[in-house]
Amino acid sequence: MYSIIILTVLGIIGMLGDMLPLKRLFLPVTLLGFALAWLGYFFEFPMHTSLFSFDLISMCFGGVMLVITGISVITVYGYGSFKHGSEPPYTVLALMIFATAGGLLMVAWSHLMMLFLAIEILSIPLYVLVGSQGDRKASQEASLKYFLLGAVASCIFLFGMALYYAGTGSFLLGAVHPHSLVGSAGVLLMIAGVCFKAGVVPFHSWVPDVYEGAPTVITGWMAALVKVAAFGALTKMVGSLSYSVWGLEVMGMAVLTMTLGNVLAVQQGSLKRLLAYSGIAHAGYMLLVFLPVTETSITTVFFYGASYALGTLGVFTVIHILEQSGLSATVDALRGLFKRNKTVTLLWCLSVLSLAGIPPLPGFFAKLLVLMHVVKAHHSGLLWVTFLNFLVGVYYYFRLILYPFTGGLSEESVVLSVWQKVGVVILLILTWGAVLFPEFLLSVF
Amino acid sequence: MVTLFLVLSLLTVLSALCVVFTRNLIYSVLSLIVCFFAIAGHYVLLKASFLAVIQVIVYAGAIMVLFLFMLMLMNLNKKAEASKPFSLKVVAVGVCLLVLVALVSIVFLSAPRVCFAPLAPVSGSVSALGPLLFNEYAIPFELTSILFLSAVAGVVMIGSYGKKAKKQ
Amino acid sequence: MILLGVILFPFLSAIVSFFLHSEKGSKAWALLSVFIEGFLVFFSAYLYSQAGYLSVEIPWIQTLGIHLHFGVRGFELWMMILSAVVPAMAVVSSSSKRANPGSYYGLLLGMQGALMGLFACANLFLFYIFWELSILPSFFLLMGWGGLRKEKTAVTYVVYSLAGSFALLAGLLYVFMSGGQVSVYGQMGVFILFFIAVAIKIPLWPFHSWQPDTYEQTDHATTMMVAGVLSKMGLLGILKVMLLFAPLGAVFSSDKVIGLAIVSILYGSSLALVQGHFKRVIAYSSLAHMGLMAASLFSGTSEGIQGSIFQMGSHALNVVGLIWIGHIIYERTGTLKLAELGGIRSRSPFLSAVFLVVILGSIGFPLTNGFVGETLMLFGLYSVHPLFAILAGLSLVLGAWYMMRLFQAVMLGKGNSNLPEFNLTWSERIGLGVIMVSIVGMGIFPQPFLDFVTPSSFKESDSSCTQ
Amino acid sequence: MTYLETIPSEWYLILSAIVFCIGLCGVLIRRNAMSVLMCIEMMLNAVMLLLVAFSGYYRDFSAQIAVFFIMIVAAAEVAVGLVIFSMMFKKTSSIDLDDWGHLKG
Repeated sequence: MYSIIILTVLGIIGMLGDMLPLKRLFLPVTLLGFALAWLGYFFEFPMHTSLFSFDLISMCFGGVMLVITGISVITVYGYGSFKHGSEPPYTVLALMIFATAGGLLMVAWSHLMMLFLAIEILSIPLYVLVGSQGDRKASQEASLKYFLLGAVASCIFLFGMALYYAGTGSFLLGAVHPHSLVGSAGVLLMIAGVCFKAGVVPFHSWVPDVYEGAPTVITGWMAALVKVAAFGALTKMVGSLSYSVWGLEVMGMAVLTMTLGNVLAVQQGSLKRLLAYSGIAHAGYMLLVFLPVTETSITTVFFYGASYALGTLGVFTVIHILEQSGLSATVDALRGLFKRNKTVTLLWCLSVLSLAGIPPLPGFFAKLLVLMHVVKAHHSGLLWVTFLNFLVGVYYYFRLILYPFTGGLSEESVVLSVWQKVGVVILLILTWGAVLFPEFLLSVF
Repeated sequence: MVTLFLVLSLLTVLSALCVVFTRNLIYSVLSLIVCFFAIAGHYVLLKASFLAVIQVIVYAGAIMVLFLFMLMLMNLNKKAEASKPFSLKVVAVGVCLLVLVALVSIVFLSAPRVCFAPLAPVSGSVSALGPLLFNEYAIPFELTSILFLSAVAGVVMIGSYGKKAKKQ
Repeated sequence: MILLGVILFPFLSAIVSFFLHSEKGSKAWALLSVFIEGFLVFFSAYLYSQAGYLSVEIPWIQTLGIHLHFGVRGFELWMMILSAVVPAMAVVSSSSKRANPGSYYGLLLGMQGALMGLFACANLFLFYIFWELSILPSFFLLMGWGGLRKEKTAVTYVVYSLAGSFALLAGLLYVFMSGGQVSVYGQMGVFILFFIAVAIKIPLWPFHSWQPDTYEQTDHATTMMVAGVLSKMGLLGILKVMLLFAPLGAVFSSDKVIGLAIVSILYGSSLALVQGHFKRVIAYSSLAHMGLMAASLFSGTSEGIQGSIFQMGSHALNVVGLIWIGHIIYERTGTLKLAELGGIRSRSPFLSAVFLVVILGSIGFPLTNGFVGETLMLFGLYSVHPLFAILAGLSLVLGAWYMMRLFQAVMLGKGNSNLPEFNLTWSERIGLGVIMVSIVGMGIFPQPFLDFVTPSSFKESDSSCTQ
Repeated sequence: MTYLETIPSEWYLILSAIVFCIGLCGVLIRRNAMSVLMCIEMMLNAVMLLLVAFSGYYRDFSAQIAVFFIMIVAAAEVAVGLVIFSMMFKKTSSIDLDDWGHLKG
């Protein structure tokens, strides 16, 4: 609970940011607050009430989310052009902090009502942030589309919750009677509602538009945070349910998701759309982990989420840097990047290779864990589908690796601002850290 | 009682259909208000008096007035909304009917497990709900403040955007 | 611990190299690095001759039970010597100016590190990681410093390589999941998966189409690495993983594999006859030679395997020599098209002498290294099936034919009248001299090298290769 | 009491399913963002009706509390949604969803 309180206070400070006297202290205070928020878990760990359970899952997923937002806050802080001013966009930062509080709650619920509230606390700032680049029409459209579809998804989730309640008379999971059809239907609808957030087919149609429309710094943060939060929530959900209720549907969704995501990603010319579809494909891989839930599932989904977040943040940071150097976010904008800035190219290559799952980057271990899970589940057909998907993924990711080394549109070198440099260096350090000490993340569960 | 239920249900469904299938937005809003009142009636029947009051105040009172206000502001009532292609409509209605059939069949298939023996009377009065809300559910109640804070911050940010852009 | 040094040192010096910018400085650093690496490898060879087996094991990811486990036996040491010598040749032979020399040499050194790790690793997990890791530097080298059609070539190369490594990963996963005890049918499947991986790497006939373009488009140092060492990764995979985990698969399908290998021998030899580009001739001749090595590995006879391992070294030496000569010619004349070359013998008798010796080595002329290897291999094949040996023996005839054609086109004839002078630098003279001497030396005194690679050194291949 | 005896719980289930599906249908066929939002509100009301009905059947107040929270969230959502609509309207003088077909899922 401490972490939520600290984040709320930080958010309020951010809302008042324009009027505060010591503006220079804002960033250090925020980052310190994030660190304290994570330490806060240790003081009340483990806490189980009828509403919350701050357990190991919420601590680990919450830690990843705090790191994601921490890095993004640094880059957003250095990016003052949201409102045509040089001031840091304090309101944007405040909304990001509030959304992170929602994310932390999404992995700390034990009462379905709390899950619903958490999803909304995460979503409402996101609807606004996606549209925060008000001078771009795409940004507004994305915001509107995300809002409407998100509201429908909330309704579906709520209807599922109501059906579950009708079938079982309880808001706590794990109570569903195996023969209660109404309860089972409710569970499926609730899973559908959470899958919407995770961008799983057939609830994926918002993903490419929102990724493309949102300001790039926000896109990277959102892609990472929402995926980790949604899969954390799913982990908590399906862990307490019987496999027969959702097994087949989730398997179908996983296969559809990764295949559709990969196939559509191949054809994209816009970087952000390509990464959006590849993000859909990653959601599909992560869903495989729940077939069925075993003791390694949590480790796998946690490690996959963390490595995906790291890769995604790196990739979108580079895209943002490219956009600031005056190029639009198309695949062609990457051309000649190697000549323009080697450090950025290094971050780009490492992140993309990690997303592609090339050893020894963290994405490889993540994919290996998923594959081991599928092998253990004895679905040989599923194994082959997954394999082919990995191959397709590697194909289009390598296209992205190719371009920085070819002749470019622009020859001038890319210059980074101080905060961007800090962000890039942190991301590089984290990536290498995950290569050398994956044990640190793998051994927590 | 059954008659009352049936009448209210009929009113709910008819006004809901009216919301979806009228072209004129004003009529649409008005029938939605009727629908909400009918649902409030259901709450009264179910002895959830507090929620019935809230439903009238918040939904029919605040939210729908906000809707009407926006409609007037945008002057949308003048031109009737263009409709989607007929084929798309048929598909949409078909999909929804399918969902409905699925839901209803689920309800009937598991009927003996859903229908419970009636228990002692319940009363959703303020005196019953209040302690629950502020004791057991105090934390989520406070958490909604985060929701509202972020909603307010967001609304202010988006709303003030046009002004700042004009200034520069 | 020396093994860890051998593997980590190239990576560390690669990182340093990335930060160097001047042409001279980065080359000097690369030279220093490959020589230190060579020293380390030869020192570990000395230690090996004392101890009989070198190994090191450090925990890495304990949750998955993955250790950094390296262990070296005779033929693996042989390959490590190879991958110390070939990059040294590659660095010594590099003289032309190029963009970003620091990154260039860094990638070469990184590739050397990956190969060292691959040859020295003692568990499947590391095998896969280094296998994949060796693809990346070659890809970047091709992408950054390749010829005109580098992009398309690089994509083809990478798609093939990754398809291979995915097949390898599938096979390894299956082996891992069945705890090293694979059922008979499972072994067939695992065998097919591994075979796809190694056949792309070697390459064998239906999987070879990435190879000629890659040879043609890459910078000469990269070609040396790809032809000299990277192609041997496939053969090593057969020895180190395939025969160990799918022995029954190898027993059942060795005939088919040998058949494929013979097809690629004949295919490569006959296509080498009609190529109009120096490097493409080398590419197709390599296809033929590698096919012969693969075939004799699957013959299962000790002579065949010994010959094949020996031939890995001598083929690497020959092919490096050929590419180096090609590079010297390209630097002086600016072309490698056979139609535009000719008459170089009159300009540089030394070069043509070296060229002749290398060609004799690669066609298996007596008293050269090729003769020892090919004789052993054909002998091994003959004891399995005479027909195989006869068909494979055709490669010698065809090889003599296309190599002589190459020699004639490049060295003889009146050629281009405005050929520049061929003044070889001292490093080129010494390097080519070393190659020439070792080709003949290995042909006359093969015994020390054959001792290195006695079949017994891997027959007893211990179970440390499993998890 | 007598009331609960006479009206079976399935009736409420079916009623709310009908209202929910009508709302879903509206979301699919309406082109005006405002009407879509109204249909979403209708779907929410269907959910709330279901919860209140079963709160009676289970004699459990927590469902009514849940309804209370849903109303709060709905109010916040409507506020944000209407601001987004007005922002769009300022830009394009239209809140017709099909007019903004530039972004295709």
